[in-house]
Amino acid sequence: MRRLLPHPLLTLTLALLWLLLVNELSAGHLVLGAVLGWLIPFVTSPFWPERIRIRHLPTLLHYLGILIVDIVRGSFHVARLILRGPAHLRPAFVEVPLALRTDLAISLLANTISLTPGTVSAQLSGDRRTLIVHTLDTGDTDALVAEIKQRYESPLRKIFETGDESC
Amino acid sequence: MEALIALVIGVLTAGGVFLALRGQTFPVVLGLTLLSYAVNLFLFVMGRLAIGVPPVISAAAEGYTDPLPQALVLTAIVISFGMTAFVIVLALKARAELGNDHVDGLAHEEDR
Amino acid sequence: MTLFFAVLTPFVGAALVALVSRLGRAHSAWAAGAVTLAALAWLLPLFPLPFEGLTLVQQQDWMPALGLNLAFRLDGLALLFAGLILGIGLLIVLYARYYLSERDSMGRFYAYLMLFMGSMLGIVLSENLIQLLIFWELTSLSSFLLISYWQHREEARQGARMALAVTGLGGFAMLGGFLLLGHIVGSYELSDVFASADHIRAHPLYVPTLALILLGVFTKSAQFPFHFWLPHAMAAPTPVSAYLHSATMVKAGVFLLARLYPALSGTPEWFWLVSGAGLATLLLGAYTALFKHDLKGLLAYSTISHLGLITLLFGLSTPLAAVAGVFHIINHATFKASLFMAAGIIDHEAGTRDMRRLHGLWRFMPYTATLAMVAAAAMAGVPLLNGFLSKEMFFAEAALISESLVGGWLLPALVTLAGALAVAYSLRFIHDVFFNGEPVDLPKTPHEPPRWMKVPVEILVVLCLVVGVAPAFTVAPLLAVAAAGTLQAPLPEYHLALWHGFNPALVMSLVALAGGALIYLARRPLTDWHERGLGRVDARVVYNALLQGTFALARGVTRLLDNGSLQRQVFFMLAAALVLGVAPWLAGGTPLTGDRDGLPLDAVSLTAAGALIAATFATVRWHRQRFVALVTIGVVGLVVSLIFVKFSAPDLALTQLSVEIVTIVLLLLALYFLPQHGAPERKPARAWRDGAIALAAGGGTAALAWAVLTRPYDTIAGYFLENSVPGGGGSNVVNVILVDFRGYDTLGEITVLALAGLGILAMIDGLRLAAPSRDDGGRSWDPDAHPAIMATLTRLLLPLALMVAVFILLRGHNQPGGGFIAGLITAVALIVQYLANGAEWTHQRMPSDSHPLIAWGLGIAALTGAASWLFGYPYLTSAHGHQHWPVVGDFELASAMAFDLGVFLVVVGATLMILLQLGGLHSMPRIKKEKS
Amino acid sequence: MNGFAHLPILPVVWPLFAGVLLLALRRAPLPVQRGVSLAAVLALLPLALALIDATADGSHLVYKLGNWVAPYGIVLVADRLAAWMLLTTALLAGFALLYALRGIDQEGRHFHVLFQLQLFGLNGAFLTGDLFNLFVFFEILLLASYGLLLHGGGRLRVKAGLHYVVINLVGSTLFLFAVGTLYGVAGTLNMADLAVKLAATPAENAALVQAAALLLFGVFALKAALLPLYLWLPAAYAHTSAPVAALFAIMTKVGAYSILRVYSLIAGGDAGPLAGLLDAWLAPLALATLALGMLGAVAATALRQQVAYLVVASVGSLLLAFGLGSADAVAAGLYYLPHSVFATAALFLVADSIARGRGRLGDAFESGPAMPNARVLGGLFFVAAVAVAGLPPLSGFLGKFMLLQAALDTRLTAWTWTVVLATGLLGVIALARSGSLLFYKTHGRDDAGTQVAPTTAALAPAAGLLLLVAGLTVWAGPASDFAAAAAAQLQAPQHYIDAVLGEAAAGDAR
Amino acid sequence: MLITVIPIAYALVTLALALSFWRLLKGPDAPDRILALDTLYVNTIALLVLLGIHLGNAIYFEAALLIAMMGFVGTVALCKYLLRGDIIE
Amino acid sequence: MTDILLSLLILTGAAFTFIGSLGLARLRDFYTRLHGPTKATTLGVGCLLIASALYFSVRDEGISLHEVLVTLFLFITAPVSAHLLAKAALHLRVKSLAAVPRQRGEPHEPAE
Ligand code: NA
Ligand code: NA
Repeated sequence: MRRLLPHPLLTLTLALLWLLLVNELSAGHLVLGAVLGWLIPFVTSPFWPERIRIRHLPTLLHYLGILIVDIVRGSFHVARLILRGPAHLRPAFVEVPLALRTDLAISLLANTISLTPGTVSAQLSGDRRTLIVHTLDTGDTDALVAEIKQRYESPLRKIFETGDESC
Repeated sequence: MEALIALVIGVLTAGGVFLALRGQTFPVVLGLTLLSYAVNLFLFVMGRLAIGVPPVISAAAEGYTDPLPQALVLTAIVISFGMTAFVIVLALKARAELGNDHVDGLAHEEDR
Repeated sequence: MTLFFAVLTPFVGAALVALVSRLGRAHSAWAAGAVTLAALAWLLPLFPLPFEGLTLVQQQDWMPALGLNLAFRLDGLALLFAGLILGIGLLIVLYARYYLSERDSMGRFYAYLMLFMGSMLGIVLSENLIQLLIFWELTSLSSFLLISYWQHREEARQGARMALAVTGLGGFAMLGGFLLLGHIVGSYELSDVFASADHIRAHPLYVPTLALILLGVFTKSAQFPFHFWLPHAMAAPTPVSAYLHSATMVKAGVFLLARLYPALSGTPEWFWLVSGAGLATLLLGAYTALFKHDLKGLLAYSTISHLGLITLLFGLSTPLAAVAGVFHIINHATFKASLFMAAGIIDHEAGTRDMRRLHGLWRFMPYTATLAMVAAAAMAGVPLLNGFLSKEMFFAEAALISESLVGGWLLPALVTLAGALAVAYSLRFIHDVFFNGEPVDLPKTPHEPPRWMKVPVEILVVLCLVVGVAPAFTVAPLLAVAAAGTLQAPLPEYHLALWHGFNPALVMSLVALAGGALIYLARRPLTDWHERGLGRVDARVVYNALLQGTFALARGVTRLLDNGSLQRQVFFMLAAALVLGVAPWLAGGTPLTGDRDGLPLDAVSLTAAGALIAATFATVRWHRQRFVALVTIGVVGLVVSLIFVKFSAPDLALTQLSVEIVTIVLLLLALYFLPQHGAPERKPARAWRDGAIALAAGGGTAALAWAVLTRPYDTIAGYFLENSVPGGGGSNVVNVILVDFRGYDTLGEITVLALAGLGILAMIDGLRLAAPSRDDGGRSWDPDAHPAIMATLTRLLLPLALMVAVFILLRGHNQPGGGFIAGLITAVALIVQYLANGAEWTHQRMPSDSHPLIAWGLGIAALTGAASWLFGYPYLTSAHGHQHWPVVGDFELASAMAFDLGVFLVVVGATLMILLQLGGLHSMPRIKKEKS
Repeated sequence: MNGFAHLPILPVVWPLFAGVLLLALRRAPLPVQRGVSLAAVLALLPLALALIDATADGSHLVYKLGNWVAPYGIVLVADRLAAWMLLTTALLAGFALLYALRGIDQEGRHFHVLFQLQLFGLNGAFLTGDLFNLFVFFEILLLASYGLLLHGGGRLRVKAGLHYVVINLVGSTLFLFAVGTLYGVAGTLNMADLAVKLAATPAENAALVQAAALLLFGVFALKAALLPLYLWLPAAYAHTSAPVAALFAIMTKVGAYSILRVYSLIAGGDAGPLAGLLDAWLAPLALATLALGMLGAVAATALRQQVAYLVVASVGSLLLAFGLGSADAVAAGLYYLPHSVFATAALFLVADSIARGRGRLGDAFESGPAMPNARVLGGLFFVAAVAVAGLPPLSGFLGKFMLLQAALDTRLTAWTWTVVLATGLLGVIALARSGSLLFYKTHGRDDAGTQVAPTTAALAPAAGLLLLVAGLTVWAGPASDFAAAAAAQLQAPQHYIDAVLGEAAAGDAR
Repeated sequence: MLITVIPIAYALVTLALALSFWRLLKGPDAPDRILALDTLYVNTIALLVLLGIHLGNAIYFEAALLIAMMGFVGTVALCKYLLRGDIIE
Repeated sequence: MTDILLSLLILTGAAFTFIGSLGLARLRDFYTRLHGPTKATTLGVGCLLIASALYFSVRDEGISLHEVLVTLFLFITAPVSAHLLAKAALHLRVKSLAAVPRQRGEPHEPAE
């Protein structure tokens, strides 16, 4: 089963995306989407060394909700900062110590940071324990670090690394 | 609009020509790339300019632009891509064989 | 075709002779003799014909439409020359057998000799003038081989090249002359030419025709001022000299004078040109011969002089003079051949030809000396020998002509002077060599030559004597038939005898004999005077100057144009394009702007175009900051795709976008190994010039685009729009054109791509490039080769990108997309994996060899096209139709889709091959090293 | 459609199939690859002969690719001229490949694939009846030629290759500008249709189409190596490997062919702004090319460079014949074309053997060691030199004779004669000097270890090419008759146009 | 309403294009230029989407999709070059 | 109603697109400039894409959701690009208004 259907979640996602792509819901495209959804992961499975396991789906959905809200919020925040002008900015680099261990989770955290209010993840340390983040305007760097860890890192940890056990 | 497109083609050609006449391989490659943009645009607009009428047959279409130059340009783009790739690698090969990146393999002060 | 076979025999024989030389030295001599006899055997049965007053013409079609046929002619003149060529040829074969040394290759010598003999035979037996010219040039070529036979000697090589150059010049001129003659007559056949003699002489092209032909004649027969090559040709082995300069090569010129005499002679132009050159040559040759210290040099100039004499005779344009000319051809051949052979014997036995060292040889070789003295006497025109007879006829003609000329006394005086000079140099030949004291340190002690070496000389000397004593019983019939063949008319009244009574000719002969003796006696002061003055003048200097001038000119012009600079080539190309593109407009009459209405401008377009123009300028301005130039050219590509989008070409936009990125990746890959900053311009003026060219080119294309865009046009586009769905089974007309209407173009296009991949692979194979360990700013590279965040997320993107590729591929026939774009998307998606995760990581996960992709792709595309053969349709005929599958439903299936799949595979394969080869340039050698 | 109906496409796709097969066989044993390659090339000969036979009666074989009717689809048109070019190519390719098989094919990768695809490009260019398709096949043959040119690598080869590639890229750009303009005015790409449409061009578009047609001429002139666009040739031909240089003997002829083909159609009639378009350009430039090419041959410092310049000179002669324009002159050119291809190719092969025979010195014009097997090599050189110099009795002379004769009725008689005859002499002088230097002026020391004696396998292809020259000489009658017939066919373009477009008129769409 | 909104949107996006391009020319550092190019790509997507709505033709969607993909690849490659020189190693 | 929503989305999208680029043009160091395009522009395009989806769904009376794909793509890639750009800028020591942390973040050894 594992060999024949290496990534069932991906298969589902791809089939769905196929329907989005063709913009059409028909029997033919359902079949085609299913076939592609199976075939592409099958062909590309060597590129996916570790199986992505969602350990806690509700957290994921909650996380996505937060993300969307934060993106919108962040964008308005940045827009305001830009319109106010460069003179009022207090940019800073902050170091976020990481509790996450898997590359996927770290990468998703980095992406989340970059998409949300005024922060861009700039550098991951070689030991993958620290993420350097650039922030556009901040007064309190420690508070920022704490917010990142609480708001994004711990749900990600729950979704991809620990699941229910540690939470 | 036609004048603007003609101007664009002219500028691309001029830039391409100027760079193609340089003495080192890299700008020559850039020049050839610009020239291929220029000629692809030129070939394309030989079907005249038309907005919002892509040559895809549909009931809703208000008309179609001339599809043939588009097909020709597609072929031309692919061919010039192959050619550009070849000349880029050849530039490297020449760099390895001639010892520098001058098109004639000359040291800088010997530039002809 | 007997005559043809006779001519062919020596050519075939040449190969035979070369082959048998492997069996032994003498074999090739025997074979050469046999070949000569065989050629003679073809001709002998035909020899009676001219004596019966018949002319034999044999013809075989070759290029009949052009008037060039294999046509041979045997008349009196041809008979005489064929006899001389083969007869003397036979004697030369015999003589050379003993002359050549152990070191000389017999096979090569005789093979060349046979080639030459065949060529000569071809000249004299030709009926067709162009064919004659072919053989004429063959004599030049084969004589080149003969003269340069002793190839290790500088003078042999130079002499051969000089002979070839000078006679080659004449040959090319003569080709022109013959073409004109053929143009005038309407045929190249001699019979037709003779029949049109009056027409020729009256034709406006007569003078150029004559001049061109005479140039050929004069160069070949070493007439002044083209005489200088002949002495240098003496670097050849003496048998060659004996053959070439007595009976054959140089006689080809006078043969041609005789041959064309009926058609061209009798005009003032002929008279002045021919006899003028002849007289000058006669005098110059005789004068120079007197002062030559080299035995062969003396004979060479004597030959020049006698050729002048014969030319002068033909120039006089009277039938009798022509007869005398023919007679002297015979006589000169016999005595000159024997003299050369004698000189060869002396050289062979004494080891030198220098007359300042050769004295008193009478004591060592009395028999040879006797033969040489007789022959030399014939050359001097001493009575009882053949030379006397023809020379007396010559004097008589000169005297006769002088009566009808203004200042006519000059001609007899000059020819008598020439006669005296001939006597003087003949005397010198005899007296200096055989008497005149003791030899001066000769390399060898001379003695008589081997028996068979003397036989040819004996035969020739006996001929001189017999003809001289009893011409009427010996040479008369031959002369008559040859003269008749020359004149192509009834013979004039003449009488061959020793004694014609006391007449001006006899007086001239006697004056010449006496004067010659006097000149010889005064030779020392004369020699001093000569060597201070005229002796320093050498026509060869002019020749060499001309030759060097030609070489210098050639080098100069070539270097001026071709300096090995690519920039110049591109400049020429662009300049040519400008000239060609602008020229038609100069005539006026065509307005630049047509009367088609244009589209209105809008702000977005203006901004985008502004960005494109600015980015182009930036690329040009910053082309030395190469990375920046890459970014700016990226903008150009982006705006170009926007233009495609704007003007209803979504397929183009997609293609342009994908190609753009792959190109940038390629350029980045290359930039790693190139300097990241270009060197500054060294010649500012060059930039201005190029700027001007660039502006002109830009203006030109803009004007061209404007001119077309403002004009209406009719196009075949309607057909594609109408037939795309019903005929091609697709609603994306551009795609249907690509895979169906013009699928053949696409087949070619993917072949180009495959070729690019394969060519690049072949080019990179074994290439080693040093990878810079620091960037241009001196910073070492970031140690993190594959940033984790990039690596993880690009892996996530791969399935997504592949699905997009499939989507684009499948819908291409009906909506924007298709195999090409899908292929590029796939390739890019895979390349990103290399970018993000590294080559090693990626190679472990997918096959790295793209060959199968290209082979399958090309194969599928090509075979899809061929499938239509099975149904009797032309290549690439498509089929399409509706399919209905359960659950899936209705869908359209077209063979063009298979073709597009082929396109897809080739694009993926070739793009990957190109990028990975380039990407592996640095790491490849490392991996190889680890393996070994 | 009977079996022969597919004849025109076969010489094109055959090498393509062979190329793909060879690509698939890239790991197969060498003899297998070579065998397939050679067999594929040899098979082109009967195809070409069949085309000669099929077109001999003056018919145009029109092949509708994809069964789309002209001018909408692409058509192949086989006439005498196309068949003539195909035959020349097939013969040349066989001998060039044979020479490569002595090991040169292993000096780099994919030689045989590139070789086959080169033939694909060449044959496609000779047969197409569509102007844009001509561009596509130009690109195929160019890219294949880039690969072949660089095959084996080396400093001078790479430099020459870079120049060749860049200048041709500029040329390709120009091609597209020209084709684009023609399409923008006439709205079609089929050459026959273009001929019809352009002849009817109104006066207000005259200069526009003339400019486009002249730009196109510039492109062809570059490929053909016409002054001043020949500078790429000497280095490229002199520095590539011998079999490639030999094969390239046909490359310049593609340009010459295109000039003949395209302008006999679009400028061949009496009407329209293009009538007689090239009269003012082609012949004078060809004369200058001939002169400068021959001067280059005189100035050359190495044999292969000299031969390359002789190729330039031969281009001059050829285009002169085409430029004079009369049926006789074109016939002379067409007769001369295969001759010059075979002769220069043979000389390139001989030059390679000479260079190998002289060791380190190569083919430089300097006194060197005596060559092993110099007698045979010298003989071949002599014959090849006679052929290339256009000396009697070989076909080069006959071609020159035809040309001079044809020039009699033109306005350039004096110029043609002077230049042709004078350059003939220069050629003789130059080649006599080379031969004398290479074969005669030897010094005793030999360069043992670096000198390679020519084997029979090395000499046979050159000898074979020279036999072709001899064949052209012996059968000059039939050959020149065919050339004259081909020229006559070109002089009457209406037949071509009718053959291509006639079926459109008949309404046989699909 | 769309009729008034779309020109305004065009104007804003066009201005965005111009500003991004200005940054691309201005630099001063290579990352600035790459960022500007990347932004130009995204601006272009916006422009295409607008064009699609304006002309009522969904045919420009693929171009937008492709720009999204290709723009990313370009940016990654350019950054990788700055970081490592060798982009495929 | 749809029209108003559509107009709002379009205007918001265009405005964010503009503001993102404005930030790019206006801010004073690379790191601050990076924020504009990364967020504002992404959201801007997102709004426009949603507008497009809405527009075509309403017009063609069927759902048009393929725009979601572009949005998804952008939201995955834009942060990666931003991260790489920041990384490159740090590597090149591009001038920064904020104090650049001691390069502890740099790995000690190559990843492979
Ligand atoms: Na953020
Ligand atoms: Na690499």
